[in-house]
Amino acid sequence: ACGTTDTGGGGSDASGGDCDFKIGAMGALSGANASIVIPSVDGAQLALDQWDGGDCTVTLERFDTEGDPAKATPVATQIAGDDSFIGVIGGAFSGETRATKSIYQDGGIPMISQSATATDLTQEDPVEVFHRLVPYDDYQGAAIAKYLTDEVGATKVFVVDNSEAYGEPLADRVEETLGDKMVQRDKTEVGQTDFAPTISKMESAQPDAIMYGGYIAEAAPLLKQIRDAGITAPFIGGDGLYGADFGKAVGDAGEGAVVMCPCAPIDESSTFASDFEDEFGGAPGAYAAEGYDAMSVFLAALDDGARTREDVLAFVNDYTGEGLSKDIAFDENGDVPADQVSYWAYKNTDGKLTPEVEVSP
Amino acid sequence: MDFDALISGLDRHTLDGITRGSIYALVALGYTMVYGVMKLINFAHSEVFMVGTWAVLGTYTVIGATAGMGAGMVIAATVLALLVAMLASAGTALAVERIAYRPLRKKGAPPLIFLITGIGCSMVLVETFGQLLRFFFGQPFGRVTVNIPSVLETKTLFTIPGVDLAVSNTRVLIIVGAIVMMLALDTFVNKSRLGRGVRAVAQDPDTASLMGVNQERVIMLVFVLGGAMAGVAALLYTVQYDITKFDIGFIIGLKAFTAAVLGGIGNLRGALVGGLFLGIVEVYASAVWDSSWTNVYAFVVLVVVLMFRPTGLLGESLGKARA
Amino acid sequence: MPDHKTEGAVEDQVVLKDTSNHEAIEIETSGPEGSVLLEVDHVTLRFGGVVALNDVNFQIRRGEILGLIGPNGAGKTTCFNAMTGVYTPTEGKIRFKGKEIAGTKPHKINHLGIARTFQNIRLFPEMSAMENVMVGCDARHKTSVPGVLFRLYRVRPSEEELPESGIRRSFAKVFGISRHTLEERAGRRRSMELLRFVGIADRAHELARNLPYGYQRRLEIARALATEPELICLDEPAAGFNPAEKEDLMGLIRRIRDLGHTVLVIEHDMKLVLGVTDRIVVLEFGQKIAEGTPDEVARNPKVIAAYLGEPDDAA
Amino acid sequence: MSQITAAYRGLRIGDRWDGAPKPVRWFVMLLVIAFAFYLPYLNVLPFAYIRTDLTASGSDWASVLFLVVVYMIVAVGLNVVIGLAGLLDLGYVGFYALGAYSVALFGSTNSPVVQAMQSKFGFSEEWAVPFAICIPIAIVMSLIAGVLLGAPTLRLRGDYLAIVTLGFGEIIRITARNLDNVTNGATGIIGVPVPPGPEIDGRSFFNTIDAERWYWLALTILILIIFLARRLENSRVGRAWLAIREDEDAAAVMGVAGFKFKLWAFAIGATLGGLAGLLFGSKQQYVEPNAFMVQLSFLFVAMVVIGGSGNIFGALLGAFLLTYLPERFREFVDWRPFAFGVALVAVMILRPQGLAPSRRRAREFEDRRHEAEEAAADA
Amino acid sequence: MLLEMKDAVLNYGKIEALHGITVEVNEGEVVSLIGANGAGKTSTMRALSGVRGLAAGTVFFDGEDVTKLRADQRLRKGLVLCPEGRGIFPGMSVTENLNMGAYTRKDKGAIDEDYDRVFGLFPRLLERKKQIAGTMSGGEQQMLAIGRALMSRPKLLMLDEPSMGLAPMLIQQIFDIITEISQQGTTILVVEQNAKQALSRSDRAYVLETGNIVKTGSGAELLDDPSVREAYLGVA
Ligand SMILES: Nc1ncnc2c1ncn2[C@@H]1O[C@H](COP(=O)(O)OP(=O)(O)OP(=O)(O)O)[C@@H](O)[C@H]1O
Ligand SMILES: Nc1ncnc2c1ncn2[C@@H]1O[C@H](COP(=O)(O)OP(=O)(O)OP(=O)(O)O)[C@@H](O)[C@H]1O
Ligand SMILES: [Mg+2]
Ligand SMILES: [Mg+2]
Repeated sequence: ACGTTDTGGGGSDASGGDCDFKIGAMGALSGANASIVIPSVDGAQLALDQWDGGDCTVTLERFDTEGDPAKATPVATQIAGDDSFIGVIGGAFSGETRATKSIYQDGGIPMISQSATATDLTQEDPVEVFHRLVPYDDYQGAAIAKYLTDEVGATKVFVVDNSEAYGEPLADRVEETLGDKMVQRDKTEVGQTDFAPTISKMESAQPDAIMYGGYIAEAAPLLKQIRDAGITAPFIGGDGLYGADFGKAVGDAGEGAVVMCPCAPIDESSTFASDFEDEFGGAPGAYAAEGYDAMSVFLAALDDGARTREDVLAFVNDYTGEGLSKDIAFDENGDVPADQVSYWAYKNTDGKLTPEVEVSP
Repeated sequence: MDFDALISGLDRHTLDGITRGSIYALVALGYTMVYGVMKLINFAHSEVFMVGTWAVLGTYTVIGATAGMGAGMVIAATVLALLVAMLASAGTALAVERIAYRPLRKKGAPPLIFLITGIGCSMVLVETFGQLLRFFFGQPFGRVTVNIPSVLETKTLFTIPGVDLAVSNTRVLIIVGAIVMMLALDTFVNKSRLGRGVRAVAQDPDTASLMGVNQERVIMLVFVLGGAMAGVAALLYTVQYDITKFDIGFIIGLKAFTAAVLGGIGNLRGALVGGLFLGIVEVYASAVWDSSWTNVYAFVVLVVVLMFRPTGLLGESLGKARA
Repeated sequence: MPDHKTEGAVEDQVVLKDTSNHEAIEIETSGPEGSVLLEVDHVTLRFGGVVALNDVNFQIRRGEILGLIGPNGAGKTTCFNAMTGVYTPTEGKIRFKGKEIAGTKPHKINHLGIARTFQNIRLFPEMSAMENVMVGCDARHKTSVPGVLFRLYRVRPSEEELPESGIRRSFAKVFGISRHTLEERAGRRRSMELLRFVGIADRAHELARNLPYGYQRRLEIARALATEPELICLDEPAAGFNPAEKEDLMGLIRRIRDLGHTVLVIEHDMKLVLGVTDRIVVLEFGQKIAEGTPDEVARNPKVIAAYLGEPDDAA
Repeated sequence: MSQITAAYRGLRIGDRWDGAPKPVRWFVMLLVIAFAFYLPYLNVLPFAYIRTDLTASGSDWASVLFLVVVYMIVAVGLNVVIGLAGLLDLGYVGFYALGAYSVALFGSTNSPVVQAMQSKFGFSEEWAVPFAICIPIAIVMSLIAGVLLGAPTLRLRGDYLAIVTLGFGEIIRITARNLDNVTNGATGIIGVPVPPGPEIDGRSFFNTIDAERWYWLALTILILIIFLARRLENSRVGRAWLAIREDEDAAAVMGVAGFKFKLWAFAIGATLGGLAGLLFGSKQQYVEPNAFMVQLSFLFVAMVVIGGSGNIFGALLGAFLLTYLPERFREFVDWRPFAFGVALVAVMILRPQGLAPSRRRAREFEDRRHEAEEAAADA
Repeated sequence: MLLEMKDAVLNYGKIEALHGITVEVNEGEVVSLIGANGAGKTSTMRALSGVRGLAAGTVFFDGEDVTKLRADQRLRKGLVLCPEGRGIFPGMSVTENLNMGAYTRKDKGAIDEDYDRVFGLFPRLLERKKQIAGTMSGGEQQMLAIGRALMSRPKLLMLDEPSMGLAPMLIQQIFDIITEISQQGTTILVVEQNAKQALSRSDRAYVLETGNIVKTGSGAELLDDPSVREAYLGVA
């Protein structure tokens, strides 16, 4: 609240003017889930590096929350209390976003999330400052269901989730959309590796497709055990499985598994991909493009002459423009407008996720 | 709630439960041995197991083992991986003993302190595989899940007549492996001279030394044996689940510890009984309901058992002491 | 061997009263001397195949010192354990002051008025001698956990309990003093007295585990006395004592009785047993084989055969 | 390191403190308390380096202080259970969660429980149980949970209790996560109420921005709790706990109602855990099950032990260091858990009695160390 | 000389329990050590057996410097202590406890002989072969502890208060056994409160007072010494 003893950061000698700002990026930069967040922050950094701000100097401050809401609140209070921050990229996860968005609201500081997809963030309890570049989970559930029925032609889907804030509502939504095309539903846990009870349920249900709402760590052993049991039904998961490590984790058993993601494929030959590679020594990972876009929106606001939080917020609210990930605009809740929502099905072939088909829910 | 599913698939669920429980049991041995002798919960034991899984991966990578090799190669690779895993785990266990426990023993610290250094060691090991090694070696280390090649491909080995239950080679390996190791260890501790030394130290270290037992050696032995069993568990685990990850030890460790207590911590056979019992309970309950409550079933069963048998199913044995 | 009345090295903040007549630690008994205090009524106790007590029958009368002797493994300690709630008899009844106590929890039995020492010393090793005795005193204290926390239960203090200084004195006069404070003070005073009584006050503030064996034995007695028992049971109090120390112990046991406690003592040292007890009960293989005055018992051929062996001047 | 400790010992702070006259002690105590209240504003340079918001990605100082104090309350509570009564409770987070969930379940308009009450009794959509009533609810809930958990399990010996309590913590978390129509499941509950207070600048007194007010509130509660908890130590209750720890059977024969006292320890610990959880949930204005993982229990235990179990000030110190240091050194993002683990091992090996042990423990420990050292003099 | 401890100082924390004592035992002797409670008898035994290290001084056994050896290493050389307070393994059966006595031995046949010898000496142990030692009566445990010590076939057997807690008849028996073992060629060092018995059966004895040796001489001499008689025999 009162960080007047300023020693670090701000750091540009050329500043002088009144255009010396910071943008915070808040998310799990360490801990088990860091690999889902770091690429997006790197993407934001890339956007900043490529920006020619003229008089303006902007720094990107990375705040680690370990994805833990309890650790995110002091961070949010800090950002909200420091006037040199004019925008926040994040929160990366829904939980920390839920915990902090009222703080940012109180501080009047605009947020653009690259990856928080929980439905309630905008649909049940919207705040003005919150925006996101990814469509919320309801769409994804519908998209997966649509893929299952239309592309796979499934009529007996077995739905499994991981009982967590991400997997469960997603599976709920899939179940809702599928209606009686779902044969059975089962719940598992994060950290589980033995799925025998679930497999035996599958064996008796004889599904013609399997949908899993959860993360890679559990999807890998689950898939292996499904295939070991001789079940060959197609396997499809949500964006929790999207990531370069999916192929490495699932191995041979994962051949042909499908991952649904709101992220449009990044052309490997695009300048973004190569720039990213040059800068960070790897292909752009999850939400790198969204991170890039989020930063670009804020930078555009500064370009537009915005110099206060209110200005930036007003600018973001009305922003429309073409982004790397999609055409960017926010509806009154801060969401991607319904007509902009689209999903891609990626198929795991030879350990790589390759785009298969675009699905609009 | 679906009791029909449980009843109709009882044979299948039992087999699943035994498979799951066998691995718990092997890991539980490490807890139970250390506890029996030193009255301390070796919190780092879960990571001893985790290191074993990486050793398996390392072995396969180095010798280039993959799925679909010839039978002879499969056996050779598996046996090699087993040995490496046992070595790696035993070495880790020993290192933990040396670094985190021995200095405390020399200072006569109370058990609670050992618990904290154990937790500390566990964190260090987890971070080593989740962070430090990635820093030096890059992939596959890091915080992501890594696939371990199915060197031993799952095949149906035979079908139990009557119930028509197909039993795969991996399951046979796991169950037989666990039970054989357990019996071997049990025989060793109960019958051999060194084993008697272990039990003597468990009950009264001072007097044991008066009988000519070298306490430090016994403690080392206990960690090595417990670690080696975790190594065996690690191999069997990778055969069944095909993955590893820096934090894979935590949940298994928790369950194994529960199993050890369930069977009567300090009692080797208790570890087997506790492990199998826990595995079966979990699978049965998950068949009737679902797996999101697994830990709740496990702990409720634990509490119920302990209420009626306060020292676990088989009671304490390595170091039972009552005036 | 320190004198029993040594005050020397002890510097305790508690003001000590003259305890030469030990009135402060005298207890109230609930019935006339000579009446039955505890009755072991046809008690049998089995451990699997081992019959540790077999239809044992005897009584302890108020104010006496009763000896319980017998060969090793005769069931003496088991008898103590049954009386103090550690074991429940398989058959038969144990009545204390006419009330059946078999199956009652050990701490409840203590509250009823039985205390004991252990054959293998069981002090609280990391507590000082004084604190060990305080734990015993606490058995008679009434302050509850909320009472300790909030100290709302106040007592009007007597003149000598009032603090010296002005403000605190008037405060105590108006609001009283919490029962907890008073009990705490009394407990400290009594503990010190008891330590002096058994003769180990010079090491009151040392950890129990660091005391020599003989001190530990006496500390156990002090701790048991602190619970103000009507019946105190001593399990081989002289084990590990040399003859001179045993002599002292005999005096101590007599003085305990003189304070109004009834004493039950297990002991293998015949000189002590014959010298200090009023009556003796003899067990062998869990059965009572004799009962009577020391003289009668010492002459009883059964006892000689089972226990004493040929008369020996070492006895 | 040893020089520092030697110098510290040379000062003999403890002895001097005890030797000081009462008014002096009172005065010093007041100064310390006053300083503690002033801490959020501490901004004079050499001292200000303890602030956590100096570095670029630092976090809000007052919020960190608040969390420190909440964990201190936890540590004081857990110290009663572990340090005084000697019961190893690895599921303390369960009570913490209960406290947080109680205020959320009854105080938030987003809670299914409140919504059910609204429709049942025809209350308006704005209605929820007032904060003032949520406090006793939280306390009673955690107290009941403490007793419910304690009653069947306190008869167990030592480490059996550890695993059962650990299980309890997990059961609470999983239940909160799975009972969607009671707790909102994994999504958690938002809109947890805050304590009432005057409105300032159009914001309620306790809001998300002015964290120092929360800190003051928690600090006041903490001071009260310390005052009460200190009373337990040197009393018949403290002695009974110690005796039980040493030899439960012998204690019983000496008239100590072991079970009763252990249950009390559990109940007191549970209450304080619940209270801390309540503060946390209310400040956070959001609770979700994943905030209450088992690892947090281990952290709590580590606080008590590192500080020096049995001593309230040790527990406070432990809570402070283990909460504050990771926040202060945020810039070492990736290495924090690693360093944390190394620190746990190193501190305990260098100073197994804890950083600030109670005198009794220190003495016990000295004794045992000599013994062990001599016994091993030859090895 | 079989055993020689010179100028031994032993500390417990800050307390010095032995102030530089010298104890010698010759091959074939029975030596006893008497003294009041807390005199340091047990401490002497601990120092000799190696359960605790010395702050100063040396221990020679069989001509070898064993000062730096651990208890288990000394045991292998034939220096065996039957500790005070019995120190049996409470969770092991009687047989297993005896087994532990023979822990370092490999001569199967001779071990079996020793079993028979111990069971011959203490028939109660044979009766209770399978009982868990922790549940035995105090005296039974004492028998077990002595029997177990014998199972090590010691060169020098040290007994710390072997008669404690035994019934009169058994005490007699224990001393007879001590004499018998000694006649079979084992050297014995015994700590006893039962000074009369101990002195009358020992070749030599030491009197220990608060950590110092205050007297030494043959058993008979000390039995006649008036100050010893007064302090330890209970005769004025
Ligand atoms: N828990 C138990 N389980 C089995 N047997 C037991 C148990 N407790 C005692 N016994 C047996 O019961 C018998 C009586 O034991 P007790 O301890 O009462 O003897 P004692 O008369 O006190 O002998 P001592 O004088 O040697 O102490 C013994 O044979 C003992 O082995
Ligand atoms: N573990 C210990 N820690 C501290 N002091 C001890 C310890 N053991 C013994 N002492 C002290 O050392 C001194 C000698 O004790 P020791 O046990 O050797 O006496 P002892 O002659 O065997 O007496 P007893 O006849 O009572 O067995 C005593 O003053 C005792 O308090
Ligand atoms: Mg007895
Ligand atoms: Mg002694």
